Amino acid sequence: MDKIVANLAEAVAVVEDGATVMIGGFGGAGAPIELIHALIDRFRATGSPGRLTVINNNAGNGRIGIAAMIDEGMVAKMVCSFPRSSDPRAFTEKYLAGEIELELVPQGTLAERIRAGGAGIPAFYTPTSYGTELAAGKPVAEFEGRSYVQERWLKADVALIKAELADNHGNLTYRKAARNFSPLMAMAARTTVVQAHAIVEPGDIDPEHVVTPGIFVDHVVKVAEAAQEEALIRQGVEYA
Amino acid sequence: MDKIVANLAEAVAVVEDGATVMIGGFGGAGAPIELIHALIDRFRATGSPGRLTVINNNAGNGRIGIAAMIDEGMVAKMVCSFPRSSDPRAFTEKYLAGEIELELVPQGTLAERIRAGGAGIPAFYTPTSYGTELAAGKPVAEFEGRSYVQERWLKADVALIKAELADNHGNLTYRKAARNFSPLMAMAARTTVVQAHAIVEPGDIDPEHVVTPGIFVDHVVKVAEAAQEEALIRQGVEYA
Amino acid sequence: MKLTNAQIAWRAAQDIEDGAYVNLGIGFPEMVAQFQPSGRAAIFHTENGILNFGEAPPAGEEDWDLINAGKKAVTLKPGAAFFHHADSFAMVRGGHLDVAILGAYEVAETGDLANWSTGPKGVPAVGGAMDLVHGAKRVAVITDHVTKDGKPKLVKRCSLPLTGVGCVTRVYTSLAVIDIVNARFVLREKLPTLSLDELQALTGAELLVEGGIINLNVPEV
Amino acid sequence: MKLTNAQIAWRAAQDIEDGAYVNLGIGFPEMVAQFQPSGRAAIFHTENGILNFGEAPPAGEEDWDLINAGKKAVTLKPGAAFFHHADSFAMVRGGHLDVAILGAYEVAETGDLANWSTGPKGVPAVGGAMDLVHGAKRVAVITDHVTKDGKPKLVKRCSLPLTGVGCVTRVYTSLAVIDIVNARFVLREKLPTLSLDELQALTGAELLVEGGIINLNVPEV
Repeated sequence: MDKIVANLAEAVAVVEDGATVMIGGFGGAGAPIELIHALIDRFRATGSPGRLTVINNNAGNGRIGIAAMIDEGMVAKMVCSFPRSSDPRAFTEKYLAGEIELELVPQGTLAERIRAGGAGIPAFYTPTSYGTELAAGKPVAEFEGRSYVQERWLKADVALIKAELADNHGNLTYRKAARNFSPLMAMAARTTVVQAHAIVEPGDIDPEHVVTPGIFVDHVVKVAEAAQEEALIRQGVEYA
Repeated sequence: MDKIVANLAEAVAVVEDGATVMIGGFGGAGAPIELIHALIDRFRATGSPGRLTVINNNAGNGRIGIAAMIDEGMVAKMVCSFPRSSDPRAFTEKYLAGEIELELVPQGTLAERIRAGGAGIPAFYTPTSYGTELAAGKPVAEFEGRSYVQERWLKADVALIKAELADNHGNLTYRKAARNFSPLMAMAARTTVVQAHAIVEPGDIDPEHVVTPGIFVDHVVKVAEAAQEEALIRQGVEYA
Repeated sequence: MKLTNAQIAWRAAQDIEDGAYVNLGIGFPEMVAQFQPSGRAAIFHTENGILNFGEAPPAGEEDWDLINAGKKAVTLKPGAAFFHHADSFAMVRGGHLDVAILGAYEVAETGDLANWSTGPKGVPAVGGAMDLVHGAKRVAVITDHVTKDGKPKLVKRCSLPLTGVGCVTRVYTSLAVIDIVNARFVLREKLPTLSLDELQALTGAELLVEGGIINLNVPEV
Repeated sequence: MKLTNAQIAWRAAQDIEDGAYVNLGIGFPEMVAQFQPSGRAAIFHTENGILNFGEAPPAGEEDWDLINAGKKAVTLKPGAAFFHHADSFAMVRGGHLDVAILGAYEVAETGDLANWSTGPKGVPAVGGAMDLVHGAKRVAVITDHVTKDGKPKLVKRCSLPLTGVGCVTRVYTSLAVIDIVNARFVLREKLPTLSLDELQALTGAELLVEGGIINLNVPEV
């Protein structure tokens, strides 16, 4: 049992053309910048992976991370709740030009759809979006006198997430609100790739404190000095 | 913000006749024996609360805990996955005599229905029980070529659970596999009552290690020397 | 004469009980946290996975892994907890929040809310708005009584895309406090400097009065 | 001549890969854990909320908060994790387990399994059986080839209440190893002391043979 891989290039090798990729993070908290940039490096060197569907709460900020993927032309579709940010140019330009598709999902529904994908629940009912244009075309049903919208699970080929601690079984902890969508995405992807701040021995993470059990994790790469997206944005960094 | 109550009697005062009560634990691990026995004491003294629907993975063991509630005649219905144990007399006798109702639910469906109750999801689809007699009368639907059963949320008036640490906000941790259903039940009950091994100051539980955030908890009572159901069974203890 | 945003936030804060679990929408509603009456402490929830966060840290001391739903840096209070997004929205959708206070483009007398989209132009973004309007025991709106060009924001039926149907129960505006009862606006409080007729003229649906109107007196804040 | 339960468990254990995530049904299937080939370590899951548990502790050293689904005391291996029941069954139902190995009353050639109820008498109890048959990448059964009174347990259609439909892909019996392919039994291995005709006579549905039958040789264990 050893899920540790040697470097970022190896970690992102699993992403194929046309793949659906869940990327952890809410704004900059939890954004796996190094994994994303390794994927961009691969695309620049080989032209692959392209035509990606990316699932994230947002749609990138500035000229780094997911925004840089979009700039690079790797992303065919975004599934997100809030495609705005302090500097949303990358997505906005492509979207208004009709060069990128958008599936807009309420944030709680996005989280629950991802969890459902990981938990083997193909569909569920939620009050969220009932009677709004985001429910258009979706089945509705009444339970105990209240109306609900049927939502479907979301799964992915690959999840790219950022953790605080990892062991070689893939047990993970997160840092503060950088947790957000990552534990759910780890469940919902066929292959989950993690960049961890530190790799520790099995047993060093108290079994009571494991947030993502290793069963949901496939590959772990150590990135000790990970960048924080928000900090990069404020420094004006561009990944170009 | 202070959810700490002085004693067990006060803690269980919230349970009314005819209530639906979720009780944490899987076998003896996590069984809140002291809360249950305080409820039995109240019933013996006042004749209330009776006609209860009890939701637990099992249906009691020996002559203590839930089994003692059943013996006492407080329980009208059990919702559980496995009404057997090393000494299942209490439930078996009443069930075969037609004096207690049973809703048998597959264990994973039971867990997911309770979570759904806590998460505001009135219904969901699961492959579990499709094509079996436990799916009789339930709606079925096909998603991506596979058949699923529609299951409904489970909610309760009161949850009685056992925790390891609690603070006065109601933040909780659990001990080992005593966690099981308790974090879900805390979400799904209108009022959640906790017996905790120790009560600590707010902030003493690392925010990263909180398993049940206080928003799901209403009342906490300290039971420093809690009994372990399995240990009592092996000692032949009866609560009579 | 009308209330400032801070004064509207102050008024909304007076209705939040000690120990209440509260979600404040991003932007203007965040101000409500500043005006908790003394002796009361609400527990603030942010949908990106924190309970019991506190004020912004001093500039330069931000931890960008410790942010609220508006992506602003926050701090923790003792008794805080982190959790993932599914648990966070279980709190929202599952009815565990006592109050959600949100902004609005329009509120209809039916309780319908429009606060996420001004129409088909540009890039749509919804965030957690559609989730927050469901589940909190009380969904309140704070808003200017009229739009920047003087049109009513309290209307008979919303003209903009809906966030939720029949979800709002109280509106705190720059001029009044209005409850929504049985799909009608019921006026509870208004600025004493404004007549009922004047207020009605600025409102897009009929204001009912039941059992008297309280003067809306708010201190300078 | 037939394999003992321990030998059936041994044979099933040979098909579990290093690092596989495995759930063993309560009772007889738990024996499989004892026979992992050297150099391989599976990670065992128990539905009551533990990954990577190990053997029973010595008598007297039990911690009754550290039990498996059969309520037997277990120990932890390094790299273990605790989680609640919804997460545990997300692992099961969500397709995250590599193998589930279960007992059976009957297995049909369609892959249907009956292992939870012997009929309407007594107190019914299902536990996690109906969940476990869905989701694991491979659902295998270990069982005596026939019932105590000599009737086939491998049948055309189950007569007892079903646990799951079309879920079993391999059966390890006291006489043979049989795959279920396209709703037919395909014989892979049999005891060399038994002829195909003899095996067929003890089996309630036709045994297909595709590309040869391997001798089922199992050491004394």
